Amino acid sequence: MSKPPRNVNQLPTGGRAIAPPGTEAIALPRPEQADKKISLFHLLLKDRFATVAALVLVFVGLTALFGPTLMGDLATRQDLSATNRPPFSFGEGWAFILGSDSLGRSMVARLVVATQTTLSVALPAVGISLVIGSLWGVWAGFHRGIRETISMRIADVIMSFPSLLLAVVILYVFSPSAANIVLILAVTRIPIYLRTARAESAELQSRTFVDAARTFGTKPNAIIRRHVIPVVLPTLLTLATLEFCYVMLAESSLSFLGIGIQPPDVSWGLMVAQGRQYLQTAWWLSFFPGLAIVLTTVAANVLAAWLRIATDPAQRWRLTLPRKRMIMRIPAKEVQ
Amino acid sequence: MLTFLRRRIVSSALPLLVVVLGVFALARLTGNPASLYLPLNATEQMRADFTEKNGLDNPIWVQMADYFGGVLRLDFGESLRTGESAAAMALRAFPATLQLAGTTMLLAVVLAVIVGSWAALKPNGIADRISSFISMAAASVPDFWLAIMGIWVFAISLGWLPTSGVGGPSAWVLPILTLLLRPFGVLVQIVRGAMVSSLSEPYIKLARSKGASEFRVVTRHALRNAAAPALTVAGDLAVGLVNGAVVVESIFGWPGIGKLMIDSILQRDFAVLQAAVLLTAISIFILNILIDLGYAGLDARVRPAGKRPKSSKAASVAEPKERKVHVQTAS
Amino acid sequence: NSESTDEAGSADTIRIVLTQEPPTLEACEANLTSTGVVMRSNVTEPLVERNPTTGDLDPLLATSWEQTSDTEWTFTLRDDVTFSDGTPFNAEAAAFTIDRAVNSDLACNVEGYVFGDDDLVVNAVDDTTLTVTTVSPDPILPLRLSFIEIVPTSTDAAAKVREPIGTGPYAIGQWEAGTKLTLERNDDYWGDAPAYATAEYQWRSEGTVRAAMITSGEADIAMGLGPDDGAGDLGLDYPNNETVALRMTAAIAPLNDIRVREAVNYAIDKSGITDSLYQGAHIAAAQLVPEGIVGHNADLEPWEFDVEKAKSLVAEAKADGVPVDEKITIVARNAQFPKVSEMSQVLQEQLTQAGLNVELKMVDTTQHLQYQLRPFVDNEGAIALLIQHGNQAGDAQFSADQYMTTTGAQSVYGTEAFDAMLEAASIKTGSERQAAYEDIFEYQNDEIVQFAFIAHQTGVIGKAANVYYTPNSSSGDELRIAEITPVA
Amino acid sequence: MSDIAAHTLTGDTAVPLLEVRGLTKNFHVPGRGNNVLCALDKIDLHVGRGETLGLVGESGCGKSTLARTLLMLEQPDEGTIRFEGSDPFGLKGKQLLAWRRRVQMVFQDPFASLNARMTAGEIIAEPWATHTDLYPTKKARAARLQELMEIVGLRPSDAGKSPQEFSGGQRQRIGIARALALNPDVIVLDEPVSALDLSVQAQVLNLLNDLQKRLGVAYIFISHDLSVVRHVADRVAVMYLGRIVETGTTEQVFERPRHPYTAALMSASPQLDVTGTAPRGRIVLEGEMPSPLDPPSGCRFRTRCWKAEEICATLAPPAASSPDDPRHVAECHFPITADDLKAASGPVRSNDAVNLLAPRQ
Amino acid sequence: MTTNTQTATAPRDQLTEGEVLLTVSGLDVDIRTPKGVLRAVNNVSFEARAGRTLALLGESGCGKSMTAKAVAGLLDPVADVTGGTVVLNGTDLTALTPKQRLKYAGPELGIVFQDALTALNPVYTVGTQLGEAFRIHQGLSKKAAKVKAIELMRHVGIPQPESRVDSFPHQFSGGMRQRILIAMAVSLGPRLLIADEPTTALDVTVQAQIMKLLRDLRTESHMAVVLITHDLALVAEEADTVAVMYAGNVVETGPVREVFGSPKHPYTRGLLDSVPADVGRGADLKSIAGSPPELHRIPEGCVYQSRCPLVQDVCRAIRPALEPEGTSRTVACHFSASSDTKEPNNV
Ligand SMILES: Nc1ncnc2c1ncn2[C@@H]1O[C@H](COP(=O)(O)OP(=O)(O)OP(=O)(O)O)[C@@H](O)[C@H]1O
Ligand SMILES: Nc1ncnc2c1ncn2[C@@H]1O[C@H](COP(=O)(O)OP(=O)(O)OP(=O)(O)O)[C@@H](O)[C@H]1O
Ligand SMILES: [Mg+2]
Ligand SMILES: [Mg+2]
Repeated sequence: MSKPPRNVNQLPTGGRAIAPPGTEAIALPRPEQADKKISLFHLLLKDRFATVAALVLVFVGLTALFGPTLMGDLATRQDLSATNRPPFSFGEGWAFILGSDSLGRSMVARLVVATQTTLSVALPAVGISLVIGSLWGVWAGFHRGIRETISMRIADVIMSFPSLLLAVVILYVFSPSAANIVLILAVTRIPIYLRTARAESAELQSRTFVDAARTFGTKPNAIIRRHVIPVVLPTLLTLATLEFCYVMLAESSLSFLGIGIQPPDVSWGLMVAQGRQYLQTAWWLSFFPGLAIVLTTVAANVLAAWLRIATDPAQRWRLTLPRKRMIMRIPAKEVQ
Repeated sequence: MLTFLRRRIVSSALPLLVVVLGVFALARLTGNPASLYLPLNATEQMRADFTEKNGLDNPIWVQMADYFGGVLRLDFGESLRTGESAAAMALRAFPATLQLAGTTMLLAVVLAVIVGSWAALKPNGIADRISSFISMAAASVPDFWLAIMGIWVFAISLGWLPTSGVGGPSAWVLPILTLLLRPFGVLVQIVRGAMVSSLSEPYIKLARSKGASEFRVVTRHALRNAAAPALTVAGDLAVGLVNGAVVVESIFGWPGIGKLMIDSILQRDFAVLQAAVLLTAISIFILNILIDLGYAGLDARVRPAGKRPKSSKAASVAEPKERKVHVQTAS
Repeated sequence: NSESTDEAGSADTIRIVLTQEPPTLEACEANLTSTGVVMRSNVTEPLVERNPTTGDLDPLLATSWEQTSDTEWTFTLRDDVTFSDGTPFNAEAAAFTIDRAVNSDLACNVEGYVFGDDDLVVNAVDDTTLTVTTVSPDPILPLRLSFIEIVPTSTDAAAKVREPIGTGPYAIGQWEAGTKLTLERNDDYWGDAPAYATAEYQWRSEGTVRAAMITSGEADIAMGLGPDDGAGDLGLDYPNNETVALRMTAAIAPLNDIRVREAVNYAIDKSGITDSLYQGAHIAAAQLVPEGIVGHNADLEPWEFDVEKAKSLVAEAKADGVPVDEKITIVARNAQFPKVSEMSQVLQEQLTQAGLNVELKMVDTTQHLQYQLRPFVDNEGAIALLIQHGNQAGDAQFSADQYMTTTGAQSVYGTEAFDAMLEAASIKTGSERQAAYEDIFEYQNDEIVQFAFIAHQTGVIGKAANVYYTPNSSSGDELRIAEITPVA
Repeated sequence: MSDIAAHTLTGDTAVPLLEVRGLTKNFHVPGRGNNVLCALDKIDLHVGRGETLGLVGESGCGKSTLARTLLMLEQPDEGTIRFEGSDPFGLKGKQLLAWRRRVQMVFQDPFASLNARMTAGEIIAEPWATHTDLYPTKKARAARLQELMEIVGLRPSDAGKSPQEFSGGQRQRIGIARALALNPDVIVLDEPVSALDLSVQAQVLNLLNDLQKRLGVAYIFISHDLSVVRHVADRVAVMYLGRIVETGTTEQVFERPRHPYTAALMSASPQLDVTGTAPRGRIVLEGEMPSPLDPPSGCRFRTRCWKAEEICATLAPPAASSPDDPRHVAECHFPITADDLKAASGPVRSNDAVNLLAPRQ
Repeated sequence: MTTNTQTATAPRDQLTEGEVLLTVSGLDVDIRTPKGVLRAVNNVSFEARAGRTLALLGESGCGKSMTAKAVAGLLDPVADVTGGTVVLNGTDLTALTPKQRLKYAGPELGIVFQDALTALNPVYTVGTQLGEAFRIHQGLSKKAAKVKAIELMRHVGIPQPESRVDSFPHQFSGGMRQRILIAMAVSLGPRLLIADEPTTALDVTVQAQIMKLLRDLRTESHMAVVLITHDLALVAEEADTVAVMYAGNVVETGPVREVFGSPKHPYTRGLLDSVPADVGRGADLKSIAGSPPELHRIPEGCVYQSRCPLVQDVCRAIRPALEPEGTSRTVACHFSASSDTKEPNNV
C-alpha cells in the first residue's frame, strides 16, 4: 500500500473510500430493492429546500420550452406611448403585471422569451465545456505523463488568457451571435472541468478497482468509460451548476459591453444590462431579470448539492437523517 | 524549494509566451485601426503610410518577431491613441487593479472563512442553510447591476460614500463591495465543504481527546486543513479579478488594468493591449507560484523536495500533489 | 456625511465629469470631442470664434479679418497676448500653428475635419498681420480657422504633443493619467480672469454615475447625460447640433429603389421616438443640420409617420420587381448617444412593420467607422447606418461635403446633378449661400433620399446647484470654464 | 499453450506453471539525491500447478509490487517471468488477452477493489466485457454468473445489489468470483483476508481451499498473518526489503526457520496460547525497516539482526540451501542451524523454539 | 526499546494496582440513522482496574469503538449516550457538561484512536501536536511544550527526538505514528488509557514493539488500560480480563485465561474455533455461519440467535442478561451452563 493518506482536499468519490474510517458501517445499511426505485423522488420530497429548488427549475424549464410560443409577439410589440409602466398595476391586463420596459413592451413576455434565450446560451455553453473539459481531463489524468502535462499547460494558457479579449475579438470579428457567445463561453470555461476531471481521474486511475479492470486486459477507454467517468461525474455536475451561474453572469457582462445577445433577441443578462440606466426611474427593468438569474442559479445549486448526495451510495444516508428535534426514539428493548 | 521554483518557472514560461502570442494574433484579427486614428478624409496613401508605419502590413510572424525583438530591448511600443509608452501605461494602471483585487480577495477570504466555518459547524443546520443561500445568491448577482445599485443606495440616497473615483478609503468601499460578492459567495461554499470534511477527520477527535475547546478545534485544527482547497479556489478567483474587473473599473472610474485593456481593445491600441496582457499574464503566473508556495506552507505533505522522507511510505506521499478543488456545496 | 463635505470642492475649484478621458490634449486634435471639451477656449484659443448662439464669428486672438482676394484672407492679430509660458503670441505663432495642423504629416484630425486635401499658404506679414491663401476661393475660411487652436512656435512640429501650451485663461496643471486632470488659472491671461482658480476633470463612462456625481455633490458639471440617467432637476437641456439619421446604401437592393427609401422615411415614428424615448427634448428632424446652422431649411417638414403609406410604397416596389425581401441591416454603434440601443430597436421594429426585412447589428467604434467612412464595408448587402452627425462649425457645407457628394468621405450615394449643386453652393456667400443649401436639403429629401432623418438631438448637462452655467449648442465640444460662475 | 501433462496438487512438476527469475523493479520517486527505490531486487520464484505459495513479509517489503508485476500492472526493470515457459511481457493483442485469462488477482481491500457504482453482478461479469468470446451469449453469461456466485457462496439473487450492501466477507467473495470469471490457472491473492473478521476470514479461507481442490488453481497467497499462511500454503517465501530471504515448504519455514528475520517474524506474531502461564519471551526487533531508498549495504537485514557481524555489512549473503533439503533456501551468513533449534528444549513449537534464540539485549 | 524510565507525566497520586478505576454500567448508545434510531451499544457494563488491561473483543462493527468513544465523551454528532453511567475514579462522566469534560480529557483519560495513519493532523509538526496537551492543561509556553514533546518522544522510543520533533506526521512510518499517538494519550499521565486497535494497521514486528511499550507504560504508572481489538491472540497475550462484545452487547466477561480456556458463550467459542492456528493444512476451519445482524434489525431475544448452534425457543423470546458465572466471570446466555458441559475448547 503506497497510497498517500487521504487528504482533506480530496474529493469524496463514491465507494468505501469516502467514508471516514470508523464510519464505513454507515454505508452498510442495506436498503431493500423495492425502496430503491421510488426513493430518489421520495428523498427529494423529504428535503424541502431541494423540492422547492426542483419546482423552480421545472418552472423555468417549462417557461423556456413553451413560454415563447405562448407569448407570441408580445415580447417585441412596442408601444412608445406606454413606456416604463410600473409593475403590479393590475388595470393593464396580465401582460403588464410586471410593468413595461423602456419601449413599452410587456416585461412578463420579455422575461419569458428571455428565459429561452438565456437557457439556450447557458445550457449549451455549460454542456459543451463540461463534455469537452471532462473527457479531456479524464483522459489526461488517466494516462498521466506527457499527455497530462501538455493538457495542464493548455489549461493554464486558457485560464490566464484574458477571456474578455477573446470574447471581444471573436464577437467583433464574427458578429455577436448566440452561437458565438456559446462558443466563447464554452472554450474559456473548459479548463475548469479539465483541471478537476484530471485531478480526479489521476487519483482514480491508481484505485484498486481500476487495477482490477486492467488485469482483465480491459482497454483504457473502456476503463475510463466504466470506472472513471461515473465516479467523476457527480463532482463535475456540481461544478457545472456553479458554472451555469457563472455563464449567465458572463453573458450579462458581455451585454454590458454591448457584445452579448443582440436585440431584438433578449436574455436576462441583456435585460439587466439595458435596465441598469433606469435603475432610478424604473427599477423593475433590471430587477426582475436579475431576480430570475439569482433564483435559477440558487435553485440549480441547491438541487445539484442534493443530487450529488442522493446519487452517491455512500452519502445518501445523510439526506434521510431525521432532524434532531424529530427523533422517534425506538424504545430500548427491555432485556431484564 | 529552489528546484521547485525553477521547474515551475520553466514550465510556466511557455504558456505565458503562448498567451502573449495568442493575444497578439487575435488583436490583429480585429481589423486595421487606420480609420480610427486617421482624419476623416484620409487618403489611401495616408492609410498605407499608417499601416506601414505601424508594421501592420507585414505577415503576422514578422510583426511578432519585431514585437518580441522590441520586448527584449524593453521596448513595448507606443500607444496609438495617446502616443505614450505602452509599458508606462500598463505599469501605471496595474497597481490600481492590484490594490483593488488584493484588498477584495483578502476580505473575501476572511469573511468566507468566518461564514463558511460557522455554516460547517452544523451541516444542514439553519445557519448552514441561510449562509449557503445568501452566498449563492451573492455569487449570482451581475456585478454592474450591483455597482449601480450600490451607488444609488450608498452614495445618493444615504450619502455615505462617494459614487466613484479613487481617493480616500471611502472610495474603496463600493468597488470592493461589488467585486467582493462573487468570490465571497464561491469561497463560502468551498470553505464550508472543506470544513465539513475537515471536521469529520480523525485528527479533530484527537484534538478533542486532548481537551481542546471547540474554538481551538475549529480555529487550529479544522481551519488550517480546510485552508488548502480554499486557497486554490481563491487563487482562481483572484485571477478572475485581475482579468475581469473591467466592468467594475469602468463604472467606478477606477484607472485599472482591466479598463485599460478593454479601452485598448475598443481603440485597437495593440501595443497597450499587449503590454497589459503581458503584465497580467506575468502577475497571474506569479500568483500561481505564490499559491503553490502558500499551499506548501499550509501543508507539509505537498512541500516539494523538502527533507528526505524517512520511510518508504513517506516517499510516495511526499510527491507534490496537484492542488485540488473541493466542490461540496450545501444541500 | 463628512465624506461628501470633504468632497464638495472648495469654491475655487470647478469639478467637471466627462464621458471619457481625453486621449491627448494635442491642440490640432481639439475637434475631437473628448480633447476639445477640455482644451478649446480654456487652454488654447483660435484666432476667431463662432458664437454658438448667434452663429456669428467673434474676434478672439484676431481682432479683425477680411478677404483680401478671391483666395486670400488677411487677419489682424492682438498684440497683447502671451502664451502661458510667457512667450508672446504673434503672427508667426499663428502661421506656425496653421502650418502644423493643416500642411504637415501629423495627420491632425482637424485637417480632415475642416480642411480639404488642399494645403494653405500662411504668411506672417508682421507681428500682427497674417495672410492665409487657399488654392480655390473659400468664403468660410475664417470659420474653418476657428477650429485651429493656436500654439507657440516652440511646439514640436514633427510630433503630436500631449500637453500643449496655449493662450487661454487656463493652463494645464496636473494630469494624473486615468484619474484626473486639472487646469490652473493662467494669471497672465489677456482677458478677464475667470471665476475659478482650478478646473478639475474626471471621467466616468456610465451616464448614471455621472449623474450621481452631480446629485451627490462630487461634481459640479456632468457632461453627456441621458434623459434617464437620474440627474433630475439638475439636468440642463441644450441643443447640441447633433442630428441622428439612417444613412442608406442607395445603390444596393432593396434600398436602390427610391420608393423603398421613402418607405423607410414614412415608417419611422419620429415624434414617437422623440417624445417617449427622449421625453420631448429631441426634435423630429427633416434634414441633416439643425436650426442655427447656415443652410438650415426652416420650411422642411419631417416626413410624416404613415405606416400604410410605407407599406404601399414597399408593395409598389415589390410589384416592380424590387427584391424588397432582401435583408437590410441597421448598423448602430454601442453607446454612441443615450438610448442608442433602444432607438435602434424601435427603428428595426418600425421598418419591419413597413414590410421590410430588417436586421440590427450593434458594433463598436472601429467597426462603425468601417461602415461610416470610405472605404466602406461592401459585402454585407443593404445597410442603413445609424449616424449621429454634429455640425460644430455652424455651416451646412461641413455636413454636405462629407455626407452628400458622391465622393464624400461619409457619403454612400449621390448624383452628378447633386454634386454640381453642392459645388456651386460651397463658394457662395451670405443669403445666396443660405438659399443654395436650403435647396440642397430639399432636393435630398425629394430626389436623393440617402437619409432617413430622425431627430435633432438635445444634450443634457448636469449642473450642481452651486454653479451658474447656461449651456449652449457648443457646450458638448467646448466647455468654456470662464462662462461658469459660482453661486454667491 | 497447455502442453503440460496432468497437473498435480503438490506443485512438484518439472516445469513450474509460473516461474520468476531475477525480477527487479525500481521506482523513481521525486526528490533530490538517490531517488531510485528498489522495490523488488532480483526475485526468484516458482509456482506449480495447483500449488499454493505463501508470501510473507513486513509492510513495504515489496509483496504487492511483486503481485502487481506478475499481473503486468508494473513493468519490471530486469528479470523474466515465464508462464508455462513463455514470457507474457512479449505478448500482444489476442495472445495477451489469452494470457490475461490465465492469471488473475484478488485484491487486499474488498472495499477499494470493487467499484461502488456497479452491482455485484456487473462486477463479476466485467471481465467478459473484454473477453467477449468466453461466454458469447447473454444467456451463457447469466448462467455462468449464477454459477460463479454459487461457487463463492453468494446468493445469485443478490447480483443486483451494490457492493456497499454486502459485508466485508461477501465483498471479498465477489472479488474472488470476479477473479474466477476467466477460469484462470493462477490467482494471485494479495492479502485477501487481512481486512476481514476472524469468523469471516475462516469462511473465505475455506472457500479458497475448496476452490483449489475443485478447480486445481494455483495460488500465490500474500499475507502478513503467519497463522493464515501456515494454514493455506504448501510452500512459503519470506520477503524482506525487496528480497526473498528464505523459501521452503511451509513446515520447513515455520518449524525450522533458517533466516533470523523469519525467526523474528514467527516470534513476533502473537499466539493464541491459553495454556502457557507466563507471557513468553520473544524477539522484539529493534527499529524500523530501513528505507528502500537507502538500503543497508551487504545483508539488508543486518541493521536489525542480532546475529549480524562485520561480514554482513560488506557482503550480501548468497542464497544457500539447507543441508537437509536443497529446496529450503535462505540468504544468510549465519543461518539458524538445526543445532540452535535442538538447543531449544521442550515441545518443538516454532515460537517456543525461537524464544531461546532471543536477541542479545 | 529505550531504557529511560523517567516519565514525562506530572507527578500525581499513585494508584494501587488492581483498584477499580473505571466502572461502566448499563451504557447505551443510540445512533440516528436513515432507518431511524438504532442501538449501537446496548446495556454494556464492565470494569477496568489500575495497572491491569481489559480487552474489549469483538468483530468489526460490534460497537467496541463506539463504547470507547462514549466513555471518552467523543461520540460523533449522530450518536448519543442514552443510558448508563461511566464512573471514572468516583466521577460520573456522563453527568458532566461538555465543558466540564474538557478538564478530564488528557489528565484523567487518554485515548488512542483506531487509525494511526490519519489520526494525526497532517499540517502540524508532531512536536506541536504532542505539546498541545501541555499548552491546554498546564498553560506551558510553546518552548516548554516542545521540551515536553521531545521528552515524550524519547519515552516512547523514537530515536533522535530532538531532530524529529519538527517533522510532520507523514514523515514517520506507521509504527512511529502509533507511538506518537500513544505518547500523546499518556502525556498527562492519565489514570485510564483506552487503546482502540492500536496495532491493527501495523506489522507483527511493529505490533510487538507497540505492545511492549504499552506494557511498560502500564507498569510504570499503574494506569488502567482498555485494549480494543479483534485479535484473539493479542488478547491472549496482553490482557488480564476480557469482555466479548457481539452486536452492541457484552456477551461474556472474565479473566482471559478462563474465558479462552473454557468459553461459556457460544459466540466466544465460535470465534476461538475460527482461528486457523493448528488446524491442519488444507483442512476446513470451523467458521461461524452467517453474519452478525444489522443493528436496525436486531431481533427480539438473544442477539446471537441467528447463528447460534444451541438456539432454542427461549432464545427467540427473551434476551439473556449478563449473569455472573462463578466468581470472576459473567455470561449472557440462556444455556451457558449447558454450553459449559460441551466438549471443552481445545485451543
Ligand atoms: N508506484 C510506486 N511508486 C513509488 N514507490 C512505490 C510504488 N509502489 C510501491 N512503492 C514502494 O515500493 C515498496 C514496496 O511496496 P509494496 O506495496 O509492494 O509493499 P508490500 O509488501 O505490499 O507492503 P504492504 O504490506 O504494506 O502492502 C514500498 O517501499 C513502496 O513505498
Ligand atoms: N457515525 C455513525 N453513523 C451511523 N452508524 C454508525 C456510526 N459509527 C458507527 N456506527 C455503527 O455503530 C456500530 C458500532 O461501530 P463501532 O465503530 O463501535 O464498531 P467496532 O466494534 O469498533 O468495529 P471495528 O472493529 O470495525 O472498529 C457499527 O455497526 C456501525 O454501523
Ligand atoms: Mg501490499
Ligand atoms: Mg473500531
